Amino acid sequence: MKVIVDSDTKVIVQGITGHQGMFHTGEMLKFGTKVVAGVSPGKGGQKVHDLPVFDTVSEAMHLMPEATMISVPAPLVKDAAYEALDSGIKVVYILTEHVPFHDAMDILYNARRKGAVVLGPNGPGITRPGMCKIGIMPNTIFRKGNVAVASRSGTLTYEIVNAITQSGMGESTVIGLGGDPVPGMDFIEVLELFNADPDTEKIVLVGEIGGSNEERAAEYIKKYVKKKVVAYIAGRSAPPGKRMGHAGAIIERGVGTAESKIKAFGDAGVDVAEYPVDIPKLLR
Amino acid sequence: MKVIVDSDTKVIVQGITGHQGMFHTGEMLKFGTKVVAGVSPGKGGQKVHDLPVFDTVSEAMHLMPEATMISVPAPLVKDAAYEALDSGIKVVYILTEHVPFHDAMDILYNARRKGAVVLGPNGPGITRPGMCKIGIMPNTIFRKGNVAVASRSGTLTYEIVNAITQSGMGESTVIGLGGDPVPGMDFIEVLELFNADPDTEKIVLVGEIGGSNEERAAEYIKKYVKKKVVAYIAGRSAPPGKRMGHAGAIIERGVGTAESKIKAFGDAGVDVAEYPVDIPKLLR
Amino acid sequence: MNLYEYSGKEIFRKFQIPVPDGYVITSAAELKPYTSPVVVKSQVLIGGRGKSGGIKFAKDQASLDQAVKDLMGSKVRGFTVNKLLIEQMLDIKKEFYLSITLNRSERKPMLICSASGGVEIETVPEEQIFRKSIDPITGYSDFIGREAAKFMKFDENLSKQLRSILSKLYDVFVHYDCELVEINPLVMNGDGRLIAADAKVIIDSDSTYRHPEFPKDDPERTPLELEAQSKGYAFVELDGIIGVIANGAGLTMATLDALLLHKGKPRNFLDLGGTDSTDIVVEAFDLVLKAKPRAILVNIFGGVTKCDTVASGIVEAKKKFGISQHIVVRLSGVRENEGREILKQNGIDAFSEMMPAVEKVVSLAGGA
Amino acid sequence: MNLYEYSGKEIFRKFQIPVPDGYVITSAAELKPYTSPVVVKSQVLIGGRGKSGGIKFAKDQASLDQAVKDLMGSKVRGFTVNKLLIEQMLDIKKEFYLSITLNRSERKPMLICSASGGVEIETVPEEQIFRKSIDPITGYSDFIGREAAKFMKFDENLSKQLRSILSKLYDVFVHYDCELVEINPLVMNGDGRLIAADAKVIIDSDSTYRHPEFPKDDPERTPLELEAQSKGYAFVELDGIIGVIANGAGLTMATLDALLLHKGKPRNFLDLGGTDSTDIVVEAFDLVLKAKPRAILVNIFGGVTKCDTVASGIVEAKKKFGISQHIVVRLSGVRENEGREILKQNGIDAFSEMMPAVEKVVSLAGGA
Repeated sequence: MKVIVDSDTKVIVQGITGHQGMFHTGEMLKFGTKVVAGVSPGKGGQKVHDLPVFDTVSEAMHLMPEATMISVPAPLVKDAAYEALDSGIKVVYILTEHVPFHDAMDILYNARRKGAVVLGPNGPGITRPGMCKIGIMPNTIFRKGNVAVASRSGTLTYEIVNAITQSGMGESTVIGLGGDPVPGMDFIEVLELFNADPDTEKIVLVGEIGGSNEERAAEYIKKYVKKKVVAYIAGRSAPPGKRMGHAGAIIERGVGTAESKIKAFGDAGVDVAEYPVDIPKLLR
Repeated sequence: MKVIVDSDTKVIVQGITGHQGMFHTGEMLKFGTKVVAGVSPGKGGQKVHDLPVFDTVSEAMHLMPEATMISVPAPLVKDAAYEALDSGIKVVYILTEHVPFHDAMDILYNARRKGAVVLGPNGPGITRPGMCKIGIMPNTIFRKGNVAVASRSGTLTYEIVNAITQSGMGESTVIGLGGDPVPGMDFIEVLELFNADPDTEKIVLVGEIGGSNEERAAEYIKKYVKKKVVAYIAGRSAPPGKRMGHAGAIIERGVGTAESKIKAFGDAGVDVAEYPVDIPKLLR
Repeated sequence: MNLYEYSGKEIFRKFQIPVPDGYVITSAAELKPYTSPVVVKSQVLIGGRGKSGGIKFAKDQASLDQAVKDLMGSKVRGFTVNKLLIEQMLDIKKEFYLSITLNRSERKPMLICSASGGVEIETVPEEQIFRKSIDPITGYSDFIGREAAKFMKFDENLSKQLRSILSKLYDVFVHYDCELVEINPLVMNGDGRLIAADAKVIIDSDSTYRHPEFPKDDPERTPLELEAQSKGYAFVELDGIIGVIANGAGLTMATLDALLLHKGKPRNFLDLGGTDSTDIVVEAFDLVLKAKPRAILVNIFGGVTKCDTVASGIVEAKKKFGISQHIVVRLSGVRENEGREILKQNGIDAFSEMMPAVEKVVSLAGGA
Repeated sequence: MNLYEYSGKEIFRKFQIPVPDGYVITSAAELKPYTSPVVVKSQVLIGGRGKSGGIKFAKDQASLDQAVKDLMGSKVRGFTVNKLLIEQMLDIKKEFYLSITLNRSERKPMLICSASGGVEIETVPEEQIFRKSIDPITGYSDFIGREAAKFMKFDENLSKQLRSILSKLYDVFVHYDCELVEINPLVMNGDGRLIAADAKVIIDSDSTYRHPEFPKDDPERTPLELEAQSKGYAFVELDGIIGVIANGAGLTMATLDALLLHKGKPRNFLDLGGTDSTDIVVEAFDLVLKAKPRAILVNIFGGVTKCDTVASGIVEAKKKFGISQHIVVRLSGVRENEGREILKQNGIDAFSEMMPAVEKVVSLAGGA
């Protein structure tokens, strides 16, 4: 089943001539992703990894891309996303960090109007082993399997995916939501997809302190999800009111604490791992 | 079939305590429309035609209205429409004339986001004989039948509906699009509904000069509509560049002339009446 | 509502769209001493001022004085010149076209650009015109300007200037509720800067209450039309002989159309609108009578406007103005019988159908 | 980024939200002569100033002088007072609460109002709080204010004032990319006017580049945190003994969590981020060393940040700073073997799994 992307998904990279854009385009190509073109204003006519580079997204549309990876400086992200949406791109992955959340809100709500999905900002993207990777997850940690992972964190995702793969299991889909206050998708939206995907048998949620994404996911799981779900929550040790890198990881007003999330998951029958590496044990 | 509304559609009136709102609420009730409440800020607790009046739309939502008639001064229309949309109203009819078209654009695009339909501004509304009337069309001119009418004009609609009824035929649905530059629906959107409605056998389009609504409708009819369609175009005699009451009726740059519209309809096999009263003849 | 060039340029200046330095005068006395070459531009709300001699160039004090003398109070394509814009002369290297307007088919704003500016856009070949619909919710975004700049083959320097102008032009379009904002020509000056050499701004007439700073000055209308407008009527003078009063723009247009198809020549378009008051009817007659028609046709389909109200208004107007012309009345719809009764008591027969009334008035008015 | 009350009020004034007349001083010398009763408010970025004695009232010159003398340079809940806001005293009849903030669950702005203002909103009973999500595309619209006014049982006069303030407060929220705009209390003055007696404005720290007019002044951070911030690190000081360097906020948090569960006490949070440069690593060590930890744990899952780069950085830092503390390293992911080889050549063993590394560093650091 198609979960946001599949092996036919064609991808462009906005900001392909930048350091990050160029590197990760190469990695995606190695993974097998059908990257078809790059876009870099003023750089039209160049080639990157043998791919054509265009000045505008609309010039790339004859190659029928469905998805874009946006890797441009934060102040330019909103325009790049609007450009992709205007051209009819349906999956907008934003690699860039430090995107103002008001911009992220504008992008998200306008994407919804146009029936498009936003991944990120400030997340590692989506990986479907054997099919398609859009984003920056390391290629080597995956094995095709039946565990789906959704995560609010980047490196922690790799840690957990690696542990799953090392344990002999494998992944159907791994989605990084992004660590910002206004991510393009939340756990519930991802759970809907995983729940409907016949290739997914077990689900891992990697949450962190701040917000009530996990608490609401727990409610949803209780009602709708029959598949096995396990979780990890980062930030148990974070002192209240301190920022821990992600704007997402602020504990305020007693909401969104690790305790509240762990309790909500517990009530929904979701085992919560003490350590990231314990996830495979819980999945068995 | 439900065509925007049916006999179960519950309606509120925003601006019910105004002269127009009050009068037309009475007329709608006489027609059999299920008007369930009125909204007039600051007038909550009053009664109009025995209906409760609320200060806000949200207070009326327990009565489960699906549709609203907005009859408030032009500068307040956008807020009233946003209020209705925010509460989940799915049919927004705007009686008011002289609504700035930038406001009409905002209303239309936000209604679309929320899966709602806009009728008007500055139109007579929708009438489904025997089921429901939302708007200001005279009650007496209708007879239930199988002719659907869509019109860009108010009184001209009455003239033509009257002629149809007088001729012994009757109407399934009559929709006034409104005469403003940015109406909530165009002919194509209405044709889709009429085309799918099993109770509609014949279709009348009442157009006027300006814009290319009729030309595009003709293209659509050629491709998709098997039902008999006839038309009337007002403004054959209008001198170019002159405004004839409706902002919609400006002929500019050789587009949107009566000739262009009549020709387009002719090419699509749609008979165009010379006089409004000729419509019934063409329908036979 | 059309704004004069100088008003449009004031707006542009406020929104930081580059315009030439300049000032407006309403008499020769306000002219400042000559310092450098200037353009003297007649402020009239009509295109083609240049070709009609409404724009003059001055390279010294004498030619400036002469230009002002020639233009102030003159007529340009029928419009009297009451104001002149005195503007620094540009060193024009190239002329472009820019506008944002409502695309009524898509119900969205549309950007139109061309590298062929300085002429009427209608005369520019289609393939030289860049058109781009703008999503009204997201509005202008930089990529739109990049696409335009690419189409116009602009280098990065020009592209940057263009995008800055477009972004502000869209702000003007939204902020002032515009039907149209147009820069034609947008000039590339000798120093490489893009400058708006002209400014056309049309504000949606339904939005003028939000922009009270601009006078409602519409010289394209006749005095009678202006009078009607000030009284709230949709009224247009035509060159025929049959006065027309009807309700609803569509029905009024249909009435004119029917007259024309019967070789009748309408003198005017007058839409009574949806108000229900005899005064409105009496005032409508006053307007139509001022246009001196040979006969008058009243065509009413009663709805919000009720037939008996109109009938009373007709009777009152007839008495008040001692109307000598034939009045042919058609009444149908709400309170039709009551209306017809009122007219009958005053010796007026009313038709219930439109076509016989049209035929009657044409025969009564006679040939043009 | 938290703004001081006086900055927030400057913004309010600019957006025409009523605030009391007042001025800021940074020394007693700037004090203007007493004319009418005033409030002297310590400008510190912490709540509860009133209870902590940071706000004083003055009804004559002597008490004003005394208040300024007492407050300037004093400490309010640990924060030094360098600025005072001298403000006209209000005739408070009633206090309300207003704020707009991001509702992270709905990913929409949310309006929060209460007729019980002047206290921390967390202490107000739920049923006295009005909450309304605002559609970020349509933004604030008058009906939202009408609903709020109805909830607060405002009469038409107060409702009108409230709606005007809310509309402008939303403009502030959007224009300044706010996480929070809060007025607590919003005061009904003796003359019936609503006035913002306080102003709390927090700007999204990712948006400060759009608002360069505000100094990045964050006294809630320690000097070391400020140094780290200026260098671009996400760094938080904690009260333990184990220095931590990891990559990614989630993994860094997970590292702290794992330490804690093993009775290890982290001294800091430091996220290397996704950059791939040895300098970044060396600088990170510099920061962590300044916090004087007993041992240092480096936990890297290589992705964008490659393991060999980190390894080289560790070696360089060790040489540069002559680090005496134990360094425990965990390397996994991209270029893991290369990284481990580099460390080995320099006498450092690296773990490939996180948990053994955590256990090792806890045992090396010893009890607190």
